[in-house]
Amino acid sequence: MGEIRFMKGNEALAEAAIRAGMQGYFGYPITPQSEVIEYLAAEKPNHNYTLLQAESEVASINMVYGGAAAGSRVMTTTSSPGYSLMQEGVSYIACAELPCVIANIARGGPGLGTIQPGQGDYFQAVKGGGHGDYRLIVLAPNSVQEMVDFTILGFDLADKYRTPVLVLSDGAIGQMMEKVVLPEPKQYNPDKPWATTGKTHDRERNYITSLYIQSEHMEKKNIELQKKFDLIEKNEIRYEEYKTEDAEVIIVAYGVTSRSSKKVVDLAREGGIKMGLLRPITLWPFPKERISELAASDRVKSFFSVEMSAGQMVEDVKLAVNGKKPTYFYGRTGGIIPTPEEIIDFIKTKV
Amino acid sequence: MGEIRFMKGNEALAEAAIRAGMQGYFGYPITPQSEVIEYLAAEKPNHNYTLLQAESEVASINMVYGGAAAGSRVMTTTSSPGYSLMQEGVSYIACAELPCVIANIARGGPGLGTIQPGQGDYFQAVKGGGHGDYRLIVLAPNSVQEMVDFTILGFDLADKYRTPVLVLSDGAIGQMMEKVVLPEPKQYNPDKPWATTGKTHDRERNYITSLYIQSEHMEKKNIELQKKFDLIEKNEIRYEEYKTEDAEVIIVAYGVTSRSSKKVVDLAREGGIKMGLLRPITLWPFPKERISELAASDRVKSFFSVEMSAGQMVEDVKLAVNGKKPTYFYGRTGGIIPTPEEIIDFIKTKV
Amino acid sequence: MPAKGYVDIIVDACKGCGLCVTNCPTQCLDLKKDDTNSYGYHYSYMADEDKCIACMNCAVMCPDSVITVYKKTG
Amino acid sequence: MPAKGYVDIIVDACKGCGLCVTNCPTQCLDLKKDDTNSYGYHYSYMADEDKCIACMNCAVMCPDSVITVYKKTG
Amino acid sequence: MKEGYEVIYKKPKTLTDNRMHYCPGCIHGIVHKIFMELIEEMDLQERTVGVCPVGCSVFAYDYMNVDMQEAAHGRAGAVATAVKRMLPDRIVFSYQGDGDLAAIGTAETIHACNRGENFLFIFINNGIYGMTGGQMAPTTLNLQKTTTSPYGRETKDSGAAIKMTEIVKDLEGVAYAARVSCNTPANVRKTKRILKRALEIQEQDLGTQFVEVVSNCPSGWRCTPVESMEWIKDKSIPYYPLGVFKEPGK
Amino acid sequence: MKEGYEVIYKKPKTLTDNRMHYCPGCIHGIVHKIFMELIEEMDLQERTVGVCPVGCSVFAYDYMNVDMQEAAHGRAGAVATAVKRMLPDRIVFSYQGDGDLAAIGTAETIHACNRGENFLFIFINNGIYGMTGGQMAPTTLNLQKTTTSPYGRETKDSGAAIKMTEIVKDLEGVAYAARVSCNTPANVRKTKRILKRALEIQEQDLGTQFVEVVSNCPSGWRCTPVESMEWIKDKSIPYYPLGVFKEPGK
Amino acid sequence: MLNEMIFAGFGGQGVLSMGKLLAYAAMKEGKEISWMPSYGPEMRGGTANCMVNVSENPISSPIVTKYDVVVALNLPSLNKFEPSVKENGILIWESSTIKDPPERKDIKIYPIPAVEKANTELKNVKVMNMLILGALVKINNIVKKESLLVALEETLPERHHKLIPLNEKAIELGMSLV
Amino acid sequence: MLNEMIFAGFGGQGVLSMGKLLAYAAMKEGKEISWMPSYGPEMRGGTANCMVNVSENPISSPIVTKYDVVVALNLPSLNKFEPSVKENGILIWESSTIKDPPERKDIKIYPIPAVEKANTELKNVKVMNMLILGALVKINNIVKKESLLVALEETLPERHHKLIPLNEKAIELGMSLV
Ligand SMILES: Cc1ncc(C[n+]2csc(CCOP(=O)(O)OP(=O)(O)O)c2C)c(N)n1
Ligand SMILES: Cc1ncc(C[n+]2csc(CCOP(=O)(O)OP(=O)(O)O)c2C)c(N)n1
Ligand code: SF4
Ligand code: SF4
Ligand code: SF4
Ligand code: SF4
Ligand code: SF4
Ligand code: SF4
Ligand SMILES: [Mg+2]
Ligand SMILES: [Mg+2]
Repeated sequence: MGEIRFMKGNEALAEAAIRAGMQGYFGYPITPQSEVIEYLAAEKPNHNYTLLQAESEVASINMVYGGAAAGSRVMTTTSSPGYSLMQEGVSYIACAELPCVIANIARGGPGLGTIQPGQGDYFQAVKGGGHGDYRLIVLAPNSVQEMVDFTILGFDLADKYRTPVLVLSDGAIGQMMEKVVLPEPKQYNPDKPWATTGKTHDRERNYITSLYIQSEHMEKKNIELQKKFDLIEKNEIRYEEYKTEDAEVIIVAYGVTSRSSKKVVDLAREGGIKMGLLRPITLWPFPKERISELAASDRVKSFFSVEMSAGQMVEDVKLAVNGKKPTYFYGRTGGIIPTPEEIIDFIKTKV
Repeated sequence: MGEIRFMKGNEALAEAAIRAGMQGYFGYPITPQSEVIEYLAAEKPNHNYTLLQAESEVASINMVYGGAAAGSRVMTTTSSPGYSLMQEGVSYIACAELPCVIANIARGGPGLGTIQPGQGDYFQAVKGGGHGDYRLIVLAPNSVQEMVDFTILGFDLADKYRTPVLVLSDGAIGQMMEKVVLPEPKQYNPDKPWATTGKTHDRERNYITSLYIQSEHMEKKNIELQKKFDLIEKNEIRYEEYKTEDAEVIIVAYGVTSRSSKKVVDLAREGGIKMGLLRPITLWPFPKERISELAASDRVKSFFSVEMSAGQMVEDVKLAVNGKKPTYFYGRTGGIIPTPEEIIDFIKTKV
Repeated sequence: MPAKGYVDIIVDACKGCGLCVTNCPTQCLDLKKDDTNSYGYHYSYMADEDKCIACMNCAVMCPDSVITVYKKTG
Repeated sequence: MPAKGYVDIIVDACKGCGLCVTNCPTQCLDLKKDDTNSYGYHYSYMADEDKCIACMNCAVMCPDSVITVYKKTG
Repeated sequence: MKEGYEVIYKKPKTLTDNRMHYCPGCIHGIVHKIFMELIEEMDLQERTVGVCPVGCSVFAYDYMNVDMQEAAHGRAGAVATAVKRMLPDRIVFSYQGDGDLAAIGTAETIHACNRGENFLFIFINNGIYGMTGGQMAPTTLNLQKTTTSPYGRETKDSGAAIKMTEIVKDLEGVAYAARVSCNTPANVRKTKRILKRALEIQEQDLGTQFVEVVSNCPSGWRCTPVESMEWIKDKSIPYYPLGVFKEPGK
Repeated sequence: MKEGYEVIYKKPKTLTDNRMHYCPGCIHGIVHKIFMELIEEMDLQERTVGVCPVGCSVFAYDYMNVDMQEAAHGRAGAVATAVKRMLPDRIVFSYQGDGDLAAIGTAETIHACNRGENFLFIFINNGIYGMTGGQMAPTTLNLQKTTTSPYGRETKDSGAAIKMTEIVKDLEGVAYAARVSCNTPANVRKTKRILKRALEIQEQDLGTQFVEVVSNCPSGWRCTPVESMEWIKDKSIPYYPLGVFKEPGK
Repeated sequence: MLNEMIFAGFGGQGVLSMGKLLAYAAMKEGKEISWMPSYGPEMRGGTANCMVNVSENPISSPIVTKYDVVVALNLPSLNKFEPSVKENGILIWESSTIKDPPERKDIKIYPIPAVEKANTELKNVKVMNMLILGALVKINNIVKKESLLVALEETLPERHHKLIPLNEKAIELGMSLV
Repeated sequence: MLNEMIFAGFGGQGVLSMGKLLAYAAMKEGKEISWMPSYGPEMRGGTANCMVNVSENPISSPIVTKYDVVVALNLPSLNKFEPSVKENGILIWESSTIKDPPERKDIKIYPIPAVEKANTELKNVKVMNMLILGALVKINNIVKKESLLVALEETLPERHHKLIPLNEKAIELGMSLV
């Protein structure tokens, strides 16, 4: 068992990236995420990663493009407005099939909004905030420990599928301190024959592009991408269930709200309501099979999507439930984390 | 009846903006959209709008912010990658409740992709490609004539609800020439007491912001925004139906694909299949009531969403159908417009 | 004889930055070491009534515009 | 006596831009007015075999690298 | 008021009564004050539209009693461009920090200046990202410690601190370029005179006005306000020389 | 080959056999050729990684037979920064048009130069947006007609054509800054010498190398290739003077 | 009845304008029309084309893949589009510059030596597209010649009106060739 | 049993660090913990606070709105958080600087003159937060004093270890005050 520390979510994410063998970080400060680059700056002398504070998020994401295309394990992190600025770059990276990790330590929007935690970037994360047909693998930690685990997992999935991975967290998890167990650092030596590292005489030149000017080629590329996304949906769906075995009411919640929702389940059961929690860990691919399974069982009477948004994930829940059972939404915005009490009060009005 | 002309979609959009009393245009060239600014540049001497070629799309959208906040009727136009760059700005504009028109003459993505027409930006348009909870009114023309009509409508809706309006078109409609009837130009004199035009002694200062640092304030703002979006959903849903009265198979298609789909309906009926077309004109708000109505009728057996994407609007169709009837998807990507023949062949495999 | 001038400092608006104190040519201002205003700041006050020459340096430097300067008339 | 040099021009690769023609110091090149290559261009050709001094100007200017220059040996 | 005394200096009416959120001794407050004094003295309140950035001065609209817009981070130059073009007879200014104007906003700044947009850039250069907690800015001095340069900025790695005034002064569109500071009463008074000159030039429609204020950040610099003024004198000004770099037609 | 003759000039092996999509007489082709000649002559093919822009040279990777990346519009400076930092012992260059480098990419350009990123900017300035059909660029000459300045560019409205080399040469991070052209054989040969010097400086890790090529766009300029070379001589070069603006340590 | 046509050739051969003119003329006759150009860099130097649809009813799709009429002014275009002529459809090709003729037997093929005729009889190769257009309307009389003249009138900028007679001659010459 | 606490005061009064120390100590005792600071510009000059949750079971929510323990070191904080103490909960306030005392009758209230005591008896006002912490652990013995000392050991950078005895004194003094 690894080293135990008491850490901030953002610092834990940074430390995890180091232990995952991250070779390059490019980022721009923004609250509530800046501790990531600050931690990496402080730790730099003890490691040999490249660290560059970019002039903007637009530059950051395009540096990630360049670094990933050069065959390196690279990452950037930001928060909501900064992630919006990255959308063109993310679409490029997805099309060019470059592995990298991006973290959005989300805050409350829209606009400049608030720096308090938010989950209003769900759509942007899972439906592709950028142009064109693409998906990112989206991992949603709900603890400081998972900031560590999912960052490391993210790097591995990114390489496995040559695809960008988004860690969608929020200001609460980024700012809070908890106990974490850190794994051993791994040495990372990539085998990326496609990378642009200089055309040696024994191979054709490599080039990384997202340009397919002819419709036929563009369509071919899209078909390949969709195949890959199907494969990811087949292999990588992750979720956690809590007391769903006998549940009649299912709460679906991710990230920080899944924690209060867990408490809701316990309170509800004390009150005699058979409740369970389904917590998507991968927001994309979304655990729709499991949800429609639950929706199909006579036992389950209704679903509740609890979010720090005006209602986003609830659409994916509805798509999975597909009309089989009523699906309700409860949410708070502006950085307010719904309390177990208010959630249960809402649910009581519906069941 | 107005003046008849033979025009390109992009030029028609530009001419319509002039006739709608547009006061300021800020944009950056990109294929297949550049004719808009080129037309406005050529026409400038005959009118008194402000025209500025910005240094980028990021600058363009923020100029739109400034111009709209100053109380002017303003517009920008772009194509897919450029629109992705605007996502932060759009989120700001939506939160600051600034009226403006944005047109995305979409091409095939992701990435740099192709300059041929595409509908892969649907998610980005209707789920908010930017961060936070917001919606745009999204109008989808399917002819050069509608490039005119919806641009004018867009300006009026923008002012009516103090919200950005997105005209989501594509390279085919932007580049093609058709006959158009142009309405009389209108003189536009805004009454915008909230605009920042200088604090006269008889009023408090005005300021335009999207910053709500306190959670309570941010949530209040979000609740106001959601109220407004609900109102828009109540008032502004627009769609066209073609032979749906007795239809057993419903195609749902928008923009250029809705034209081939119309032909499909005729061909299908020749072949004895009772088919109808539901064409969303407002992609948001989406005509979900009407679709679930159709889904509820015993007559209707199935739905087909036909798109130039890997499957995006089909999610909204499914949300509306809500499991009542099977819903299928047929799409082409890369700029290829599905032919009536291939669409009907696909449908035949399902019904 | 009475001073050329004097200043008014709004105690609760003062943040105790000390810029007025160090920029007063005649050292008539000081920060209240032993007291804080309701925001917890050791606020500035006129320690020596007689020295003020109404030069306005303190007010010019005050980031929070909490100083009003008065000058002897005639 | 035979010319100092000569050039080879790949007909179908030529775009008929004429830069080689105007930059040849001895006017030995010209564009085929009465013929086009398969891309529809009036391609460049050696109009005057004897004048070439192998200065390479044409090839240096050719954006499409379709000119090979030969020089008399010895 | 005491018998026999008159008010010779007080807070201008063009500042609101809101308590500023700035840290003790922050020059943002000084610049707000003198600029609003000018707006009052030149009677421009009714004709002025300001644009504030994302940075500590993001709340400037709470304090400056004129019409204001809050721009996205770095885009105040683009926003102000549009405001001035739509309202050419108004006085328009953007008020931006160094991260805002010289990092993420570089393109908008350079191109507004190059086009000669007729508004005033008030550029508050404190060599750090104050609002986000003291990270390195492009303007951070060599070897200066910040949260993202904890061992001091290395020129080899991050480049030399960028001198925006020197860059924009050479652009034809820029009519007036000056660098000032507010570390002493004399410099504060000078800054006010320079800002006044800039506004006069705007009235004459001669081109962009660019005024850089060498500023402080006691919180980010981890020092007292008084020490920060010393640092400006000893460290900042030697690297960022003060003065008028460009006058109209020169 | 004729008896008694030898080849003294032929297409370099570092160019692929793909037919270039450039319009007849476009200088893009000339620069591609001489730069790839250098890569061949200096034996750098195995160590070179290039970044192409969005612009007519977006397809440069089809022609240059070295590893290449296609960057988003304007971001080649950021992309090349990362490539060089991750692969410090490689030769890295970005190849960008004026819309790409001097409009949308301004911030990435300025900051890569300011940080002194050790790669070569090859900046093809043809004063127009070629790829998109001939719109005005920040570099378009005063009164020049383009599709977005159909009556000629007005300095009052669009500013003066921006001189990037003059701007970046003053940045400490820039080791080498030069402006060249390819309108005559002599200038083509000179351009090749200058690019060679730039690559040598990159090997010495002295700072950013910035080489601006005053280029043409017969299609966008609506003239013949030969006329375009005249225009460069008569119009472009007088405004964009050629020469080496900065040498390392100077 | 719907007529789906494509005009293809080198940039500079005037394929876009001839298509536009035809569409405009049809519009003048009260028909529904659409004109869709190829666009993007591949146009440069390379080939350009435009699709023109003319019909009594609204045009369902501006972009099609099979054509009633293909007009090919250069070899690449002929090779590219010959296969996509509908059965019994029409293929018009420039026979004085294109060396190898089309081969299909199931379509109507019209070789028109437009370049040569324009050079020899009109001393102006530029109008060869009008000549082709003349041939086309003669073949499928999709619009009246008069409509084409009206179209010229209304679409040509004043300063070029002096060229209308020449264009008219070209159209007539074209009509006389089939 | 879950303990939800908040520590609030001016920035610079060391509220964040006292919360951190307590959480760390609890972690050392094998408990589940979370520490959540207020963040953002409003901290500047203004007030700072941190929420500390300690429990045997995993913490369900790091951010709560009702507290078992409120520690208020200045008036704004006292006013803001007094209402959110749970019934029978604990309110500790700095009684030598805060003029008007809390009023609730349904909670346990402990005035601690930490500033004054730190000044007079320890000649160092900086450690007043440790003094408060001492009082707290004495009141609800949420962690052992020893654990706090271990926490100091492990969290203070070497160069500050010389300060540990002073901090220990402060903790003990605090404990002695209740
Ligand atoms: C797109 C985006 N990126 C980053 C941020 C975070 N952010 C807020 S202010 C700021 C920089 C502040 O520094 P500066 O502009 O120098 O102003 P100062 O606070 O120093 O006055 C940053 C990076 C943001 N709000 N939006
Ligand atoms: C984000 C984005 N905006 C706009 C475009 C459209 N676009 C492609 S190339 C280009 C400019 C080309 O001009 P330049 O950089 O000067 O290169 P040139 O073609 O002249 O060599 C533009 C605006 C794009 N592809 N992406
Ligand atoms: S006015 Fe001048 S002398 Fe009087 S207190 Fe202020 S600084 Fe001192
Ligand atoms: S300058 Fe103003 S804020 Fe600072 S101490 Fe003096 S009065 Fe107080
Ligand atoms: S080598 Fe010189 S002389 Fe010979 S053809 Fe070329 S340019 Fe003319
Ligand atoms: S320069 Fe090259 S492309 Fe141009 S005409 Fe001569 S050979 Fe042909
Ligand atoms: S952080 Fe720095 S810049 Fe911001 S208010 Fe405080 S002192 Fe001023
Ligand atoms: S458009 Fe201009 S720049 Fe582009 S290839 Fe053609 S000539 Fe060259
Ligand atoms: Mg700053
Ligand atoms: Mg160019």
